This record gives sequence, C-alpha cells and structure tokens, in this order.
Amino acid sequence: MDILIQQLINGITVGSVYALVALGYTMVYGIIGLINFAHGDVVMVGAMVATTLVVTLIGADPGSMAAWLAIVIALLVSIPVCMALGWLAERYAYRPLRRAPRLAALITAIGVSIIIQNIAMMVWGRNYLSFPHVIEPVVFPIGGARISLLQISIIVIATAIMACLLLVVHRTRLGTAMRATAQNREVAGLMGVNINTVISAAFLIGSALAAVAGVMVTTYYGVAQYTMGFMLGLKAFTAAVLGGIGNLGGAMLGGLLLGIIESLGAGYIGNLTNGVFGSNYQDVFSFIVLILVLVFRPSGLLGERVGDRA
Amino acid sequence: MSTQNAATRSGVSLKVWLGIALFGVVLAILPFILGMAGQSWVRTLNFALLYVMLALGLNVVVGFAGLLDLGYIAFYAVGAYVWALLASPHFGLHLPFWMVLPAGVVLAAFFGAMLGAPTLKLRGDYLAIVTLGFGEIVRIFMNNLDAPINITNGPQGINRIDDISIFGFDFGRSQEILGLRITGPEKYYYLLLLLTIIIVVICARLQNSRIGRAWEAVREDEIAAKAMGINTRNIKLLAFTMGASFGGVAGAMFASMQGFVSPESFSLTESIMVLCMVVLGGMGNIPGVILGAILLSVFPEFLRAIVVPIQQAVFGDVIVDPEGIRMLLFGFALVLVMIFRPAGLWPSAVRRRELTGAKGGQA
Amino acid sequence: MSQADNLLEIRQLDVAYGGIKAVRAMDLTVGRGELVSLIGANGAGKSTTLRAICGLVPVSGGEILYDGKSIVGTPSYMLVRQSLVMVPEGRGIFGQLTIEENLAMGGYSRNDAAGVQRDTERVLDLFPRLAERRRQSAGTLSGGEQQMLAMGRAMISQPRLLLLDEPSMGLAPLMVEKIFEVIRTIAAEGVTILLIEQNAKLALETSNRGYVMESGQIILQGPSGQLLDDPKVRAAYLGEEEAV
Amino acid sequence: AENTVVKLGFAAPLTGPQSHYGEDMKNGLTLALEEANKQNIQLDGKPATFELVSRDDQADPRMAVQVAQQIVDEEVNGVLGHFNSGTTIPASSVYNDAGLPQIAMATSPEYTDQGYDTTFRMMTSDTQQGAAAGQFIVNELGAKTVALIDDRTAYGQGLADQVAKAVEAAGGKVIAREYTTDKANDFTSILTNIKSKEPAAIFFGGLDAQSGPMRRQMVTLGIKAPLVSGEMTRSATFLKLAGEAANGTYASLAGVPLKQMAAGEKFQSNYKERFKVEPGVYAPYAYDGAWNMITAMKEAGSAKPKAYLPKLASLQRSGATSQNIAYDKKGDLKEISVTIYEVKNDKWEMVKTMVSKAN
Amino acid sequence: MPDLLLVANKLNKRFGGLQALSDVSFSICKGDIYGLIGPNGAGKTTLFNVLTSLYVPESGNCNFMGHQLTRLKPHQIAVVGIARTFQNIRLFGNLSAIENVMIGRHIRTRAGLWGAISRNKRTRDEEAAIEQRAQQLLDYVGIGHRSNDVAQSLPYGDQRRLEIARALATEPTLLALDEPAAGMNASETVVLRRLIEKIRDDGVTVLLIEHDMKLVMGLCNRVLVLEYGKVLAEGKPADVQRNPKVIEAYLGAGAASEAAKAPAGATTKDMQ
Ligand SMILES: Nc1ncnc2c1ncn2[C@@H]1O[C@H](COP(=O)(O)OP(=O)(O)OP(=O)(O)O)[C@@H](O)[C@H]1O
Ligand SMILES: Nc1ncnc2c1ncn2[C@@H]1O[C@H](COP(=O)(O)OP(=O)(O)OP(=O)(O)O)[C@@H](O)[C@H]1O
Ligand SMILES: CC(C)C[C@H](N)C(=O)O
Ligand SMILES: [Mg+2]
Ligand SMILES: [Mg+2]
Repeated sequence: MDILIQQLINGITVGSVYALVALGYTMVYGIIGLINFAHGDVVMVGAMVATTLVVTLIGADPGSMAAWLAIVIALLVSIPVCMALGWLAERYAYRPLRRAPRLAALITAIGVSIIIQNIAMMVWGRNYLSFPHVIEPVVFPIGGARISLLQISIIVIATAIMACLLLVVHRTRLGTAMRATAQNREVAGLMGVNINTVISAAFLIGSALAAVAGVMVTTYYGVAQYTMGFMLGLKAFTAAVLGGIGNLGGAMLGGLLLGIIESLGAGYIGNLTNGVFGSNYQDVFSFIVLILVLVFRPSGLLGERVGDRA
Repeated sequence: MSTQNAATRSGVSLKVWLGIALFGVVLAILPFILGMAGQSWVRTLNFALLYVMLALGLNVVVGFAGLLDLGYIAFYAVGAYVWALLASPHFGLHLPFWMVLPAGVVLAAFFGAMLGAPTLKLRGDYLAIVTLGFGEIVRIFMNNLDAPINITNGPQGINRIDDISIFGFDFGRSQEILGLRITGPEKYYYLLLLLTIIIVVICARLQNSRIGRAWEAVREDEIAAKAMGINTRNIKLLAFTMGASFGGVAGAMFASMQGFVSPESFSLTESIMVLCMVVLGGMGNIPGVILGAILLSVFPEFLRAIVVPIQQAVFGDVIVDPEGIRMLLFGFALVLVMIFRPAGLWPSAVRRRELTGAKGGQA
Repeated sequence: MSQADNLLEIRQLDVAYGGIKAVRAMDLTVGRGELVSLIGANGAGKSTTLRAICGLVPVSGGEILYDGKSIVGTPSYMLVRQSLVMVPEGRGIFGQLTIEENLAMGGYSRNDAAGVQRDTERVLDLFPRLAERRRQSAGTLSGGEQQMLAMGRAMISQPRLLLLDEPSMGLAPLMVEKIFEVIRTIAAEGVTILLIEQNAKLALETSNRGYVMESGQIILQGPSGQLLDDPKVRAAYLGEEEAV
Repeated sequence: AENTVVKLGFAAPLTGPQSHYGEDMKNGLTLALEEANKQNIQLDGKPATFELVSRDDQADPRMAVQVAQQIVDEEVNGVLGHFNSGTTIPASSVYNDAGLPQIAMATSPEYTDQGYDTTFRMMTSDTQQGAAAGQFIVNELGAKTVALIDDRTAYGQGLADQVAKAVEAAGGKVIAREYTTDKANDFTSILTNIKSKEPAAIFFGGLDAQSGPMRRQMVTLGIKAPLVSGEMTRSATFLKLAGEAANGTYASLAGVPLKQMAAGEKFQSNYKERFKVEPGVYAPYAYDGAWNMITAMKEAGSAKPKAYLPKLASLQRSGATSQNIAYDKKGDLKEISVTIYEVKNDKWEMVKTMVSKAN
Repeated sequence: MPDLLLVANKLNKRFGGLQALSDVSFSICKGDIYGLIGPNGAGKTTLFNVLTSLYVPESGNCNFMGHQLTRLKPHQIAVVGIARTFQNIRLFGNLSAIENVMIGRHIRTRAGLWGAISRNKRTRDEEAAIEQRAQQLLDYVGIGHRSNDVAQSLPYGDQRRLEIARALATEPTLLALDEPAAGMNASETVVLRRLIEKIRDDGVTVLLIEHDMKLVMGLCNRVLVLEYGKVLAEGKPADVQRNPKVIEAYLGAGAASEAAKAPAGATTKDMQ
C-alpha cells in the first residue's frame, strides 16, 4: 500500500511535467497540425537557462540569496527566452511552410530540433549541468510514503497553470480565435482574425509552458543537458496523443496518466509477470497501454470524434 | 496517355537506352573508382544502397499509401536479427543464405502485418505515434531478451555473424577473380545493387498498377476509397507488409555485412533519418526517394570529411566543435530544403499538385 | 455614377492560378446600397473574383477600390474591420465549434458586446433551427443548416459590403426562399451586397443590377430586369430548354 | 636516409557525450608517440617516425566498422582503441581480417573471447572489474543483500551481470534487479521498488549522468543503503550532480591511483606539461598501450604486423601503470588491479586497491 | 409487380439526443429514379450513409438483392452493386480525372501483387481495358476532354460529373446521387438531367437526393419525403407535390408552383 502511494506520488509528479509539455504540443498541433518535434528542445533550453542563472546567482555561495527568489528570477528569464525561441522557429521555419504538405513541416521541425540541440551544445557544452542544491529537501511522510515539498510545488503549480490555460482557451476571445483558426484558417481570417498573430500566440504560450516545465525538470532532477529534450518531448507527445491530440484537457489527462502508467509499470511489471519481465519493459508497457487506448478510442481519450460527415 | 507515351518512346529511345547503358557502366565500375580512394568509401556506398532499400520500403508506406510510419526501423531490425540468430555462433546455427534471407523477409513482413493490424483504424498522427511505439517495443525486446532465456543476447549484441556465401563464394573475403582483386565490400556492393534494382523495379511496377492506385485512393480520401469498394484494411496491410519486407532484406544484408548487430543500431533516430530521406528526396517518387537516401547518407560523411580541414585551413585550428557544426549544418539543410522545395528535391507530379492546389480547404 | 457613390470598384482585374488566368480584365462596380448579382457558368471565375477582393488570392493586375481606397494586398482580417464581409463558397463554418461560438466569431472584430448580443438574438430569431441547437457542434449540422449559420454569422459582423458566394447552394426550396428574404432584408437595411448565384433567375429577380461572367470575363451587364429578358441569358443560365 | 613511417590507428568517440574519454585517450597516445619519436628507434633498418591516424567512431557500432575500414585503408601498422565494447567488438573483425594487432581499452570480456590472435587490452576487462566490485560489496561493505540496477547498455548490463556473479560467489544475494536507460533521469519508481525490498547495498551499472540524480533520489526517498557503481561514476560530474547526497557512494575503477602507479607521477607531470590539464582516468593506460605496441616493434625490429605480433603476445615490460605488463593467451592482462573509492566530504577518496593475477 | 431492388425496413439512426432517422421504410424498384427530398437536416444524407454502411443504424434492416446491407462493410457495398456520390464532393483531389475513374474500376478488375510485379500479359490487357473504360465513362458524362486534368482544379460542376463517372465505373445496379445539381445553374441542370435519364435508360436504378424541384419532379417516378428523420410522404411526384404537409414543411408556395410546371416524371418513364 505504501509502495502504491509512493508510486502514485512519483507518477503524478512526472505526469504534471509531461502534461505541461504536452500542452505545448497539443496547442501547436491543434492549430496548424504540426508535430512540433522541436518542442522538447525548447524545454531543454528553459532548463539550461534556468540552471545557468541559478548557478550564477547562488552557485558558489548558498547564503547569497533565497533559493526561491533565484528560481523565480530564473523563471522570469527563461520564459521569455523560450518564447523568443518558439516565436523564431514559427516565424522563420514553419510559417513559410503553412501551405506545404504536412510532412515537409514535420521534417522542418526535426531540422529545427537538431539546430537547437547543437547550438545548445555549443553554448553549454556536452557536459551535464548541475542544478545547485539550494532547495531544502523538506519531506512529508504519508504513511510509509514520502512526498517532498518540491513535488508538491510542481504538482500545484502545474495544475494552476493548466487551469489558467483552459480558461484562456475556452473563455476568451483569443481562445475562440485559436480554435477557429484551428478549424479553418481562411475563414477565420474572413472573421477578422489575424491568423499569424494567433498562431504565434499558440507558439508563445506553448513555449512559456515549456520554460516552466524545463525549470521544474532541472530543479527536480538536478540535471540539465543539451539532449534532454528529446526523450521528454517524445514522452509528452505520447501523452498528448494518449489524451487526444489537439485537445487541451486531453493533453493534461494524457500527461498525468502517462506519468502514472510509467511509474506503476516500472513498479509492478515484475510482480505481474512473476519476474519474467521487469522495469526494463516499462516503456513497452506504456506503449501497449497507448496502443490499447487507441484501438478502442482511435482519437485518444478526449480527442474530438468528428463525425466524419460523408 | 498511352499513345503519347508510345510516341515519345520511339522518339527518344536511342538516347534513353544510351543513357541507361552509360548509367549501368558507371554503376558497374563505381566501387573500383571509389576503391581507389579507400575501401571505406565502398562501405559508405554500400550503406547508401542499404538506405536506398530502406527508403524505398518506407516510401511504399508513407509515399504510396500515405501512412506515416515512425517505427519503420523495426523491420530492418527484424531482418538483421533473423540473420544474426540463424547464421552465427550465438545459437550455433549457420543456415545458408537462401534459407536465412527469405526467413528474414517473411518475418519482417509478418511483423509489418502485425503492426498494421491494430493501427488500421487510426488516422494520421495517431498512426505515427503508434508506429513509433512499435519501433521502440521491438528495440526494447531486442535489448532485453537475454533473460530469462537468452535469445537476442541483449545489449551486448550478436557477434561473428556469418558472411553471405553462395556456392562457396564468400562475400566477406577478398579474392582474385580473373586476375582482378575484388574485396569483400566490393562483392557486397554488387549483391546490394542487384537487390536494390529488384526493389526499384517492384516499387515502380506496384506504383502503376491496380494496387498502386488503390494506395493512392486510400491516401487521398479513405471514405471515398471505401465507397469505391476498396478494402482499405487489406490494402493498408499490404502496404505495411511490402514496406516491411524491403526493410527485412536491408536488415539481413546489414547483419551479414557488419558481422555484428546490437539494438543500438535500431533506434528511433534511425527511423526518423529514413523518413527524412523519403520526404526530402520527394515522397512517392522513386527517383526522388533514391536521391534522398543517397544524399542524406553521404552528406554527413562528406561534412565529416570537410568540417575539420576547412576550419584548420581558415583558422589554423579547430575552433568550433566539429560535431556541433556538422549536425548544425545538417539541421539547416533539412529546414532550408523543405522551405525552398516543400515537396522534396525531386517530387512526384501528384505531390507537386498538392502544393499548388491549395483550393478548397476543408469546408 | 460618380466614383464616390461606388462602394466597390474593380478595374481591369486579372487573377491567375499558376499559369491559368481565371479572371481577365474585369471591370465591376457596386454602388452604395446596391444589390448586384454576378452570374455565370461553373468555373467562370466568380468565386475567384470574390476571393481576390478579400485578399485570399493574389491579384496579378488591376485595381480594387473599396470606399474609394485601394485594397489590393490588404489581408482579409483587415478588411473585416472595415466592414467588408464575405460568406465563402461551401459555407466555411467552424465544424468543431458550437453554433454559439461560430456566431461569436462573427462578432470577433466588433467591440460592442451589447450590440453583438443583440444581433445574435436577432439571428437566432431569424433561424429558429439554429436556436434549437445553440450548443451543438456546427460540424454535425446538415448542409442547409450550415448555410444558415454562415449567413447569420456574417450578419453579426455588421457588414457594409457583403459578398455572398452561392448562398442558396444545397438549400431546400423553402430555405432558399427564406435566405433570399434575409438577403432582401439585409439589403433593405442599407447593406451593399454583391451576390454570386447559380440560381440565376432568383438572383436577377432579387438584385438591382447584374453581371454575367464567362471564362473569366464579363460578357454582359445591366439592370437585372433587362438581363432576365436577354435571350442569351435565358438560354445559357435559366435553362429554358427551347432555346438550347 | 628515408624514415620508416609507422602509422598507428586510433579510434574512439571524439564527438558526442563520451568524447572527453576519447580525448583523454588520444592525449595519452600522443604523449607516447612524441616520446618515441625522440628516441631514434630503428625499425626495418631505418629510423622510425610514429604517426597517429585518429578517427571518430561516435561510440556507434556502425560508424566503428566504417572508421575501422578507413584506418585499414590508411595502411596503418597497428591499432589502439576503440573505447566502447559496442564499437570495439565489431571493428575487431575488420582489423583481424587485415592482420592488424589491436589494443583496446577496457570492454566486455567478449572482445578477447572471439578467438582472434590480434586482440589485446590496455586495462582490465569489465569482468575483472565487476568481480572486484562484487567482492568489495559483500566482503568489505558486509552487504549480504544487494539490489542491482543497470542502464541496459552493453557496458552497464555487462558490468552489472559480472557484479551479480561475484556477489553470489562471495556468498551474498541479489534480491532485486531493476533497469533504466542511459537517457533517463527519473529513478523514483525503481528505487521505490528497491526500497521495499530493503537491500544492504545498491549497485548501479551505468554512467554518472544517471548515477548522480539516482543518488539524490535515493536520499529523498529515504533509502539508507550505499550506492556502489563502476568507473563512470568516479567522476567530478557525479559529485556535481549528486551534491550533498554524494557522500556514501562507492565506485570501482580499474587500475590504481596515479600516485601509486609504477611511473605514475612522472607520467602525470609530463602530461600536465604537455596538455595543461590533469590526465583523466584512461590517459595512462592509453599511454602504456602505445608503448606496448612500440616495444613489441622494437623487439621485432620491424613495424610489420606479422613480424611484431608474436612479440606483443609475449610482451613483458614495466610501464606507467604497472611494473608487470604481460598478456595471457587471449590478450587479457595477466595482472590487473581495481581500486575502490568512496565519496567522503564531497570528494572521491581511495578506499582500497585490489590486485589480482588472472589465471 | 415490378422487381423490388431495395427494401428498407424501419431504419433508425441516432446522434446523441438527435433522432436523425426514425422508422424509415421504403422500397425501390428496378428502373426507378427514386427521389429523396426533405428539408435541410431531415436525414437524407444520413439515410445514404446508412445504406452505404458508413453509419450503422441502431435498428432496422435493408435488403438489397438478397444482401442485408446493414451487415456489410462499407467497401462491400460497392461490390454488391451500390455506388454513390457525396454531397460535399469527395474526389481524389490530387489525381487526374481519369485516375479517379480508374480507381472506380478496382472491384471489377483482378490484378494482384504478382500481376503487378510480373506485369504479365493478362495484367497488361486488364490495364489497357481499365484505361479505355475510364475514358469512355468520362466521355459519357461529358468531361472526356479533361481526362488529364487534376480533379481538384476542375470547376465544381465538372467535379460532380466526375464523381458520377467514378461511381459508374464500379458498374452499380443502384446509383445513389447526393445533390448532384447543387452549384449548377439551370442550363447545366438540364444537361445533368439528360445524363441521369441516360444512366437510367442504360439499366441503372437511380436514387437521387435533390433540392431542385424542377429536376426532381421532372425526373423521378417516385419520391420519398423525409422530415425530422421521419417519412412525411411517399408516392408519385405529382401527388407528393400537392401534399399540403410537404408544401408546408418543404416546398413553400413558390417552389410548389414552380415544380408543377415541370413535366411529370411518371410520364417520361411511361414513354420509354
Ligand atoms: N486553386 C486553384 N488552382 C487552380 N485553378 C483553380 C483554382 N481555383 C479555381 N481554379 C480555376 O479557376 C477557374 C475559375 O474558378 P472559380 O472557382 O472562380 O469559378 P466559379 O465561377 O466560382 O465556378 P463555380 O460556379 O463552379 O463555383 C476554374 O477554371 C477553376 O478550375
Ligand atoms: N455525424 C453526425 N453527428 C451528429 N449529428 C449528425 C451527424 N450527421 C448528421 N447529423 C444530424 O442529423 C441530421 C440529419 O442530417 P443529414 O445530413 O442527413 O440531413 P440532410 O437531409 O442531408 O440535409 P441537407 O439537405 O441539408 O443536406 C442533422 O440535424 C444533422 O445535424
Ligand atoms: C487548438 C487548441 C488551442 C484548442 C484545442 N482544440 C482544445 O480546445 O482543446
Ligand atoms: Mg464558385
Ligand atoms: Mg444532405
């Protein structure tokens, strides 16, 4: 029981991060139908910028500044950096391809991902950056399980951000314009929507979320490196699809679920299969869950099932 | 249509045949020319041919049938492991070429169908992620099936895989034939060339056939295709199986050429790389896909060969990390090619239309 | 008519898709408060003309003046803010948005929430079928229902110039009558309208003036009544069998 | 008179995340060749100049075969490298085909098990190191129950398997086996599992990029057992990544500390003078590897592979890392040493060196 | 008693809370041009989708020449002899006109994998025949001169004709047309009407959804009127258009009189 609770805590924490990143995927996908392969790398840049800043601010002398203040400053810097990055990619790499076949845009996104990674490598080098150990490891016991203050903060912040985003998309003019643009760009234009602005906005919001996720990852795990975006991006993309790509609620649900599935998978596959398979099959387990979900719900858990009107 | 073709055929046939003959001669002596610069270039060439096979196989799935497959490398892996398991000291089996190759192809095709089955209902990018997952599943199994029973030897991979040998003619060793010294890689080149040509012919014929048209129909509008009586499930499965079997051939060749397989050669990045070849070259267009495969497999080698020397020449030292630059250039190349030639370097007529025919939208 | 009276004035317009010229040297004017119809066979270039006005296809030659100012090259979202509104061919509703949200998009470039609210109510009164389904996603509406939605949405945009591309397409007879009634109502309120229709008879009966287009060019123009009586028009567009 | 140009091939990851290991090796080799060039060695009747033909294998098996071919094309006289098991093994067959002696770095045991007469090592194999680590865990740490984690790479898995064997052989028990990847940084799930089984020690086969965060998460989860790991963990990066949590971590490293090496101090000062940095773990072994090959050539009086290969096999010399360098029939070092380190006060400190004479 | 071709019995289809079809029953005889009319949203297209198995009805069945349509997969519908067009045109937009029609020949031809790869004589002959037949069909619907043009770039009316040619390529017994005259002007509709008559005369039964009353009343020999998913009326056009319920729900006064001017469909049929 304690183990189960602990695994759930582990899963929900990672899941919250996945969800934040998945939102960025889904927003962009929802609007321009692009799997933005470079999104994970934006998260990476967020993590790298934040780590560098915190190191500079308090690295050598832990007493020099309150940890939370340093992290807030790091956030305030990495958010605009990531937003600029997302905006640049959209403006110069994806926008020229709006009318191109979708796979062309996909390959471009792969190209952008490679570019961001390698520039990051040149800037920060190949070595792992270490996030200074500034946060007191406050731990609360829940029965035999433990949850750290950091985990609680991650879960709470992610949830709050996601709630705000839902409100924006479903309750504001910009949100409706986003959804309209997603459906039919040309007609949205005819309604007075500047679609370039709206698409940029989606990238900006997505990148801001990515920055937050990046900061969370690096504070939580204490490491950041130029290749870290790939796996994280992939996981988040999987989460977005699990929830129903293009659907914000789906991205959140998918993220959380994937986090939980992974941690339960790693935790219980061994017991379930009597030790024949172990945690080495964790990803297999996640993908099988994903495939099963899609077999029964081909557009993901919350994906719009558009009655394909013949 | 056909009359037009016939007219042009007789008109330029001499030139065309001369061209083909010349091309044939070039292909035939290519390894010897490259071999002068070193056998490693022959190996690079062989890998280019392997990638051509892979790209052509993926092109059947992505280009012809319009199914985005991000796990294609799994079939390559299946082909490679079948060869490795049936012709190496690992199980002590040393089955001959003519048994192992078909086994690899059939098993890869079977995996193709297996992947196809659960994904048939899925559209577009849902398919992409499921195929990606499938590719990873295959890799993970290969990486972990060393316990409880050792099947794949896990991350250590399988070593000392047999060379192909036909009637005692061993493809791995150098030998003298008619006074001409011919090396292992050179022999493999001809074998690979032969297989590639066979695959090209199969692809070309399939494309212009009843089946090829059915693939096009599925790609363009699945509901309309169904209304035309096309069994979209079978036709998609067929695409997966065909594509997979080409991947299987390439994998088997890879295993015997390298003499060693391990799961790290079959990562997601490889799948993405092959997809880049297909799209960058010109999806759906066989010559385009071949071009894409050759360019992308040689381009990194080429960059590797020039980045350091150029820096040394210009700055007198290696100032910027060569690997960074190399990959950076590669990334920029992908982006720029796509921006300036969104349908690929050598697109098919249909894809070009897709680009200009922006009319309608969704409605 | 003096220039100032024309809300829309097209001079020597050329539009091409790739190498194919879809509209050639077209001249067309719509006066303030006028209802002008543009008829022509399939592929004559009618929709292309409207799309060119709205900045959806690039213009290769000529001038388009709206309210006396050139609007060539102005993106469509800017035009809406100047009250130039189009209902596109094929309706262009947002399938996954609800009917309410679709209507709200009509008011996207307006700043008076109360006015938008009032106009929305009016539209829902006019089309009770839409009112019944306010929260349904628009993609599941039948063809005719979608057309109503598109018209209603345009009305909420408060057009000064309204461009309609085949508003009767796919509508049941009763509905066609109703749509045309709406068109007349809108026109009577002083909105200037350029109407494309395949139902040439109805279009000409409703409009003040008409243009007839063939292969990208205007071949006939004049008061609607006059065109209705023109034997060529009758033969080519009204389907009078005896004349074929 | 003309010189005999002796080309020595070298391949290792020179780009990518493992490139610092490659650079380290390369520096060690360079130092050896520069020294040799000053010594006026006569080979095949002429003064010999040594040249390094260096290639990047990116730690990728496919590239490894490719660069092996390039090295063979350059008509080298012998090969030093590669670094990883995954690259060394497939490349070795290319060198063997060309009859070229190859001295590789550490690698899994399979490298020398292939039956080739051209394969040799610069240092211990993963088996030997794993055995030492396993013994240390049971005998010195007194941990009878051990949990194993590996990253499913050829290196990590190979090492963990050897440790498992050694633990069982020493009377300990492996009570949990968990897995991760070389790209992961979340280990909370597997650690939670392990925690529930209450092992006395946890061994991890993998890289410092994983062991650092892993150690931190162990502490957060309240796991008291020490973490033991292989040579990759004995790095500054680990200390940085694990932070305060690092204390109480052990790592095994093939060889002895430089200070204890036969000619370690001298090597260290030469190296620092030449490259302006401290030598890494592998540089002295690479340096010795190069000298092993050169010595064999000197003894044979020839740089021709056929001629000096037997001399290499029967080599007996004293180098920087050991006074007693000699190969067994397979090409493994006869005498090996493994040192265990521990993090104390945020620094790596030596605990114990275990020397064993194989066979 | 004319041959019954299709008998639909109590078909029901729901979308969430909306009953799109409720207890719809009707039958079509061989040689009919059977009209299907009704207000927008009445369920006409839904009925088409149910007949062609794109939607699965909650209850009811539908017998077509001994086949239970509701048990067939969408792709089997064409095989048993029903072909259709779509209200929102669904051509293979990037393919040429003739390729579109050639795809329609799929189920009436056989070449498989081996035939395609070996390209034996049989396959080559079959290919030639497919191409020839496709060209014939394009000529038949009147767009033979545009066979190499990309479907998407054809004008709307031609696209509708192309859809008909593609459907005919499957050699249907029953051809179901969903608003073929939409977007056509009156003169073009006249041409379309001749085409449909020709198709009927060549032995294909036609099921027609249309809002153009002149066309429906002039062409059909029977008409089914749907409203809110229910059958409102069924019968000869002349009777239907006089039915006050139909006038009130669908036709409106204007269209009723307009349609009345058209020659009645039944007479056309009797004349042949
Ligand atoms: N995106 C496009 N690309 C190429 N050609 C096009 C495109 N859109 C339209 N055309 C061509 O331009 C010409 C004019 O088309 P347009 O749509 O303006 O005609 P229309 O008068 O509106 O016809 P309809 O009554 O069928 O709507 C046609 O020949 C058409 O095929
Ligand atoms: N996939 C679907 N999901 C939900 N509702 C649907 C779906 N398809 C159709 N409907 C609803 O069913 C009703 C009937 O639609 P249908 O398209 O059959 O009408 P129709 O008679 O063809 O109308 P029209 O003449 O306008 O084309 C409509 O109210 C529509 O909103
Ligand atoms: C495109 C996204 C911004 C909106 C998304 N379709 C949702 O509402 O979930
Ligand atoms: Mg039009
Ligand atoms: Mg309909």
